[in-house]
Amino acid sequence: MSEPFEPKIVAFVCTYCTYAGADLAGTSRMKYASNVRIVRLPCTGRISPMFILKALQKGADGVLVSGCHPGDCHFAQGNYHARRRWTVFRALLSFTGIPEERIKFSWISAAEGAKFAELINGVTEEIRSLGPFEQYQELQKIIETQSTY
Amino acid sequence: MTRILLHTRLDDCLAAWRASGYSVLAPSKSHELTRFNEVQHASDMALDLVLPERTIKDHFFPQTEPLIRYRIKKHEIDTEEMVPPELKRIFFGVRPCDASGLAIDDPLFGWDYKDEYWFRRRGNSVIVTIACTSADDFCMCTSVQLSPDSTKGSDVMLTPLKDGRGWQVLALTDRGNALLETIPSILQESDAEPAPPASVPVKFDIDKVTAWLADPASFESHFWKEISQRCIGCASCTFLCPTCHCFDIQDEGDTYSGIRRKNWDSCSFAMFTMHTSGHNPRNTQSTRWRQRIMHKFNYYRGKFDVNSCSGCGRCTRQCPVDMGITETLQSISNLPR
Amino acid sequence: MAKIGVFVCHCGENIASMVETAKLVSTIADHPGVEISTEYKYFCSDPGQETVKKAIREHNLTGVVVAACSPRMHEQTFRKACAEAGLNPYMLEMANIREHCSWVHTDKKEATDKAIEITRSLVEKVKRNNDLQPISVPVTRRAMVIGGGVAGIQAALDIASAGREVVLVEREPSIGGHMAQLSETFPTLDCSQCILTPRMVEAIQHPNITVMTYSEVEEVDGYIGNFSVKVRKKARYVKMETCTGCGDCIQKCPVKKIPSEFECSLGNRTAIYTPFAQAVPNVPVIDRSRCTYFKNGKCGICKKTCQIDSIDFDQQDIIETLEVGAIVVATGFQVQDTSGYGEYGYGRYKDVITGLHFERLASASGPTAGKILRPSDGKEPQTVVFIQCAGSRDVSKGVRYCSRICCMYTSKHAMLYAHKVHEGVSQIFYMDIRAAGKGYDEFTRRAIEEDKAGYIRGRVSKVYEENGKLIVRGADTLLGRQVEVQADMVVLATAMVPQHDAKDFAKKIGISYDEYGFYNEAHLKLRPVESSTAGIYLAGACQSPKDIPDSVAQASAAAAKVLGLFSKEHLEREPVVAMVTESTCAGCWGCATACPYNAIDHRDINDRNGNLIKRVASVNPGLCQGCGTCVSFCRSNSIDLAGFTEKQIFAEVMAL
Amino acid sequence: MGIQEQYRNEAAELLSSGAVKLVIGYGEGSTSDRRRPVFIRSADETARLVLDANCIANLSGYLVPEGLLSDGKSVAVFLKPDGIRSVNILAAEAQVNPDQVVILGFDIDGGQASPLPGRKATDFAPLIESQKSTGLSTELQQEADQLELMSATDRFEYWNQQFSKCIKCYACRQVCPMCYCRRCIVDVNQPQWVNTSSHTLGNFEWNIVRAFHLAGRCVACGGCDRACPVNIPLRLINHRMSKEALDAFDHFAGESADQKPVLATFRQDDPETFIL
Repeated sequence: MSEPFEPKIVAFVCTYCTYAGADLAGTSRMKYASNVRIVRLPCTGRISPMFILKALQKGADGVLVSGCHPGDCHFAQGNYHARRRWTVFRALLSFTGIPEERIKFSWISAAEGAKFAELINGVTEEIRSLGPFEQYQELQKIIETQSTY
Repeated sequence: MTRILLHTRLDDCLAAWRASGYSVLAPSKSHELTRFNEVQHASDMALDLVLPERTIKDHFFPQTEPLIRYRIKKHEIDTEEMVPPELKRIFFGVRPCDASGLAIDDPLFGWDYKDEYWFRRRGNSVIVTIACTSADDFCMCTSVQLSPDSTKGSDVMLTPLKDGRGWQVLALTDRGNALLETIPSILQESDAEPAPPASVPVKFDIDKVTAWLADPASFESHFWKEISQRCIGCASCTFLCPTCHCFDIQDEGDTYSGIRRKNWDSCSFAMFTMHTSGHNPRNTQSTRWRQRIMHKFNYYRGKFDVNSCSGCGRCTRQCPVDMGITETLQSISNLPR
Repeated sequence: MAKIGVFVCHCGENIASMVETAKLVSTIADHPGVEISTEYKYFCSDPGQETVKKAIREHNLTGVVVAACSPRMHEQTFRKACAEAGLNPYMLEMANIREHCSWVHTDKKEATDKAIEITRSLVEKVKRNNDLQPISVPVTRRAMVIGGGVAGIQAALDIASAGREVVLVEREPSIGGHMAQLSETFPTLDCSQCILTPRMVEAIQHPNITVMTYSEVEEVDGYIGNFSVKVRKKARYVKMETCTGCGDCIQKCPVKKIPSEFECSLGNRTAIYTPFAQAVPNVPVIDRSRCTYFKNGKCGICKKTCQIDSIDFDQQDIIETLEVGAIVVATGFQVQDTSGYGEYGYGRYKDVITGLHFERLASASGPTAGKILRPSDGKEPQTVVFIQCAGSRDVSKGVRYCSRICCMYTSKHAMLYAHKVHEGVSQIFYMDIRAAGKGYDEFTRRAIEEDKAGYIRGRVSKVYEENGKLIVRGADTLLGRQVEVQADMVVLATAMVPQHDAKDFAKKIGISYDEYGFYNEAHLKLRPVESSTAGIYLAGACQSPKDIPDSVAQASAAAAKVLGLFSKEHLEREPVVAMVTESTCAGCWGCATACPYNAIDHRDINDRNGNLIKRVASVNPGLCQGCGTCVSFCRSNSIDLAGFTEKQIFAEVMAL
Repeated sequence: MGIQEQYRNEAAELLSSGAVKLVIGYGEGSTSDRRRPVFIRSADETARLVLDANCIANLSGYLVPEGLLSDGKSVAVFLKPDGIRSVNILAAEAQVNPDQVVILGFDIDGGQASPLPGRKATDFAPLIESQKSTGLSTELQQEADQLELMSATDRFEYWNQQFSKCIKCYACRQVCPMCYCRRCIVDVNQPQWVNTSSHTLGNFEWNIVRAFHLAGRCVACGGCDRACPVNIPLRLINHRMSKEALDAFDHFAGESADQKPVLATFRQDDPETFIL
C-alpha cells in the first residue's frame, strides 16, 4: 500500500444539537480529522436505520449517528425514540457481524464543540485502526462484477 | 454391451474433465442447502438425493444478472455491455425433470430474439443426467408426459446399474459425444443390467386439464378462488421451478454509476402486474395463481406446444402452505364434466 | 431537467484560504444537472446576493446550492434572495464548507475534497427538493391562562389589557395562589396581600377576563392558534350568580374543626368556606367530603341560613369546552413534603415547622394575627433556628437543584422575627447564601447587621427534644466544630417542588417536563417562556423555582408572546411537516403513537356510497413540528417529511 | 373425546349458531405429516378439520386480508399461544378487531395437541404472562449463542453465506402475520432503499430490514424459518431481536391487545450504555 488508509465516515446528525455543535467547533477554529461527511437531519428521530445501510453500501468504513442529549431534544422526544431504534438496530448489526466499533452513537449538544472535535478525531482514529470495512465493501464489489452463476 | 461408468472411476472422470477445461457442477450440500455447486471430488456430490432443492435453471438464468454497466456524465451516459464469460461447464447428476426444464425454456428464450445470456450458457454446458430410480411423494413427471428416465434436455444419460456399482452411459447429443471422448479409458464395456426407473404414479389426466384450461369459460370459474384460498403470494414455487422464466429489469446504482440488471420476477407477487396508476389487473391471489397455471398449461402450450412444467414437484414440496401444481391439476382433472 | 446553480463563497479568506475554490467550482460544474457554478468573495453581501438572483433569473435555475457557511447562519438570507428572484425559497440548500470544513481542517487537499463531496451531495439533494408553501393557520385570538397565582394573574392582566380575551382557570376556590399566603415579601417587606389583592380584584373585574375558579383543565386538543380546552367546573354547591359573599353560611356551619389548607393546618375552617377572607371571588364552596349534609342528609343549616337561597346541593360538575388560540401554563409549585427528614423532627415535634408555616404565623391575617407563637403551646419562642436547604441541593434525599427563594425568605423570616420579638435570637444554618437579585444581598446584609440574624455555615445533623427544648445539633464548618443550639422553634426552608400532579397535567396538555416535573421551556436561554409545544407558554414556578419578581416578569414575557401570536389573524408556519401516502398506509398507527406532538390523526377513506374502505394516518400540519420521528418508524415508507424527504436523503447519501 | 373431535364439534357449533362466518383451521396435507390451512364455512364441512401435533403453522395471518372482517362478522381460528400473541399484535396495530376473532386455542406438548381454555385473546392473558416470565426459547438462545461466540468477521461470513442463498422469493414475508404492509419497503423504488436484486448485498439488506421491522413484533412462530426454501436460519436473527426487546425494554411481543409498539414508545431511562 502506498498511501496510508484514510477511513470514510458518514455522520447523520440532528440540526439542533450536533450540527450546531459542529458549527461551534468551527467557529472556535478547533481542528479535527477531515474524514467525516455530515448529513443534516431535523432530529435524530428522523434517522432511519436504512441511512446507515446505505452509507455502508457507499463504502463507509464507519458511521456516526449523533443528536441532542436525552431531555434536550428540540422536538422533546425524538432522541428518545431514536435511542430505542439504535439499541435494537445496533444489536441486529452486531448479530449479523457488522462490528459495533464501526457504528458509533453519541449525544453532542450545541455547546459541545470541543466534544464534537474530540469525537471525530477519536472515531476516525479508531476506524483507521480497524482498517477498511472490506467485508461489506466486498458485497458491493460482487454486484459490480459478473454473476457467479 | 453398453458403456458403463463405475462410481470408483468418478474421480478420474472429474480430473479428466477438468484437464479438458471443464468445470464440473453437481448437486452438493453447502450451508444447509442442496444445489449445483462446483465440485472437485466425487465425495462432494450428493447424488442420492431425489432432487436438489435448487434447480440447474439458476445457472442459465440466474436470479440476478448484470446486463449493462452505466456511468452518468454531465451530458451523456456511458454504457458497457456485460456478457457472461465463456465457461465450459458440465452439470453432472442432473435429474431428468431439471434437464427437461432447460429444453422447455429453450423456445421461450429464442422465439423472437435469441437471448444471448441463456444460449451462450446453454452452448457452453453439457448436461449429464442421471435417471431416477427413486421418487418421493411430490414427483409428478409422469403426469406431465415425462418420465424418470426422460432424456429431454440431456446431453448424456446415465442410468444406474442394478448392482449399484455405477451407471450405464449414453451420449445423446454431439456435445455429449464430445464429452465422452475426453474419458475413453475411464468408461468400460459391460453388460451389467440397468436398474428399473422409479415408479412415479400419474396424478392427473393432463389432457383433461389442458382441455378444461383451454375452455374460455374456465377463466372465470369459481374454482380458482377455492383452490388458491390459502396461497400467501410468495414466489418460492416460481423461483424453485425449473421452467419459470419471468424477469424484471432494474437499474441499480448511485449518483455516478450503476448496473442494469435482469432479476427474477414472479406472477405470484401483487407487484408483478401493478400499474403506475395504482390499478392492478391481477389484484387478488386467485387471479395470480390462475395466471401461473394458465401460463404453464395453456398459453405456453399454445405458443410452444409444450407444457411449461417438467413435473419436478418442487412447487408443492417447498410450499409454505402445502399448495402446488399437483393439487390444482388434480382438482381440475377431478372436476365434474 | 434540473438546472442547479452552485455558488461558492470565499467568505473573504475564511474559506478560500483552506479550500481551493476554483477546483471546487470546476469540479461541481462537471456534475450532472449543474447549470452554473461560480465563486465570489462574499455571497451574503448585497452584490453577492444580486449575483445569485441574477443567475436564477438568467438561467431559469430550478435549485440553488450556496457553498458557504452554516445554514444556521445564512439559510434565511439566501432563501429570501431565492424568493426575490422568483424561485421557491425551499429550493435552496447550504453546503457548509466553512464551519464544517475550512475552519476545522489544516490540509488544503483534504479540505477541498471534503468541500467537493459536501457540495455534490447537496446538489443531489436540492435536485429533489420540492416547492414548499408556508402553512397558514387561523388564530383564535383568545387566551387561556391556567393557574391563578401571581404569574397567572399577571399574564391574564397583560393580555387582557392589550385588548384580547382571556380565560383564567384556577382549581382552588379563589385565585391568589401561594402569594396570598405570604406575610411580607423580600426585599422590600411590603405586605404580600396588600400588593396582590388589588391585582386579584382587577383580574376578576376586567371586562376581557373570564375567571373560572374551582375549575380544572381536563383535556387539551388542537394546536397553536386553535386549541380546544375542556374545563371541568367543579360543583361549588353555591350559586355564583347570586351569592353576595356575606359569609353568614360560614359563620353558621357546624363543622368547624377542619384544618385549613390555606393556613397550613395552623388554623381551621368550616365545611362551607372561602380559603381566606380576601378570596376572589368571594363566594364560598362546600367541601363535600366534610359536609354533614352530604354525609347523611341531615343539617343543611347553610341553606336555611342563606337569605337569598344561594345554596344548591344539587349542583353538578359542568364540562365546558373553550376555544382558545394560546395557553399560558402558570400552575405553580408546592413545598416539598419534609416527612422524609426524620432527623429534623418535622411531624414529630409540633414546633418544627416549614417556611410556609412561618409565613402564616407572621401574616397579619394569619391564625395568630401576625404574632410569632409556637404551635405547641402558643408561647412566643425566644430562640428560633432556621435550617436552610432542607431538601434543596440534597442529592441523597431531596432534590438536586437550588430552590432559589429560601435564602431570601429565611433572611426575611429572621428579620420579621426580630421585628416582632425584639429580644428573640435567630440562628440560621446555611450552605451558601445565594442573594443574587436586585436589592437581595443588601437585604441579607441588613438581616445580619440590623436584625442580628445569626448565620452558621453548616448542616444540621439532628433535631431532638430535651427538657421541653428543641436541641439543634449541627456543624459550624467555618469554625470547624460541632454546635448545639437550644431552640424554641425550628423553621425548615423546604424545597420548592412541582405540583404533585404536574407530570399528569403535562401529559394531559401535551407539554414536556424534566426529571422533577418542572415544565420544559423550548430553549433554556433563547425561548425560556415557550413550552415545547407551539402555542403553549410557561409562566412562574411551574417551569422552575422562582420568586415573585421573576414569576411576574416571566408572566409578562409569556403575555408578550401570546400577544405576538395574536397580532395576526393567520399564522405562518414552516412547511417542514410530515405527509402521508394514503394509498400505502396500512393504518397501524405507529406514527401516531410515536409522534411527540399528537399531530397524527386517523382519516377514514370512504367509497362513493360512504362505506369505509380503510382508515389511514393523517397529519395535522398545524400541530406537526417536523421532527420526522414518524418517518423513520413507518415500515412501509408511507409517511415522509417535507424538506427532508426519503428521496432527498437517499440522494444525498448516494452522492457521497 | 379427543381434541380433534371436540374442536370439530365446537367449530360446527360456532358456524351453525351463526357466531362465526368462517373457521380457519388445519386439514390433511399432501403427505401424512403435512397439514394445510383450510377454510370452513359450514357446519357440515367441519369433518375436514384436523388437529394434532403436526398443526404447527400460525394461521393468524389469514385474518388480515382486506375485507375479511369488514362486515363486522366474526371468524374463528385455530391458534397456538404464538398465534394468540400475533392476534394481540394485529389488534394493537389496528389490523384486526379482536372482538371479531374467536380463538380455538390449543398447544402442542410432548407430541400431543391439547386444548387451551378461552375464546377471546384476553382469556389467554395469564398464559402469555407466564410465557413472558418463562422467557424466550432456550433452544434458540443456545443456537444464537454459538453465533455470538464467533468473531464479528466470522459471524459476518456466516450470514454472508446464509444470505447469499436468498432468492428473494419473500416466502418469509408472505407467511408472516406481521408482514401485512400494503406496500413492503422493498417495493418502494422512490427511493430504492433496499436493493431489489437478489445479490448478496440486496439479500443482506432485505433480511436486515425485515428483522428490524419485526423487532418486538415477532412471536417466534417459526413460520418464516420453515417457509424459507433455501433454509436460512431466520429464527436466529428474529430471536436476537426479541431478546433485545425483552432485555432492554421489557417488551414481550403480543402481551396484550393494547401493547404499544416497542419502537414507537420509549422510557426516559431506557438503557444507553453504548452512546458516547
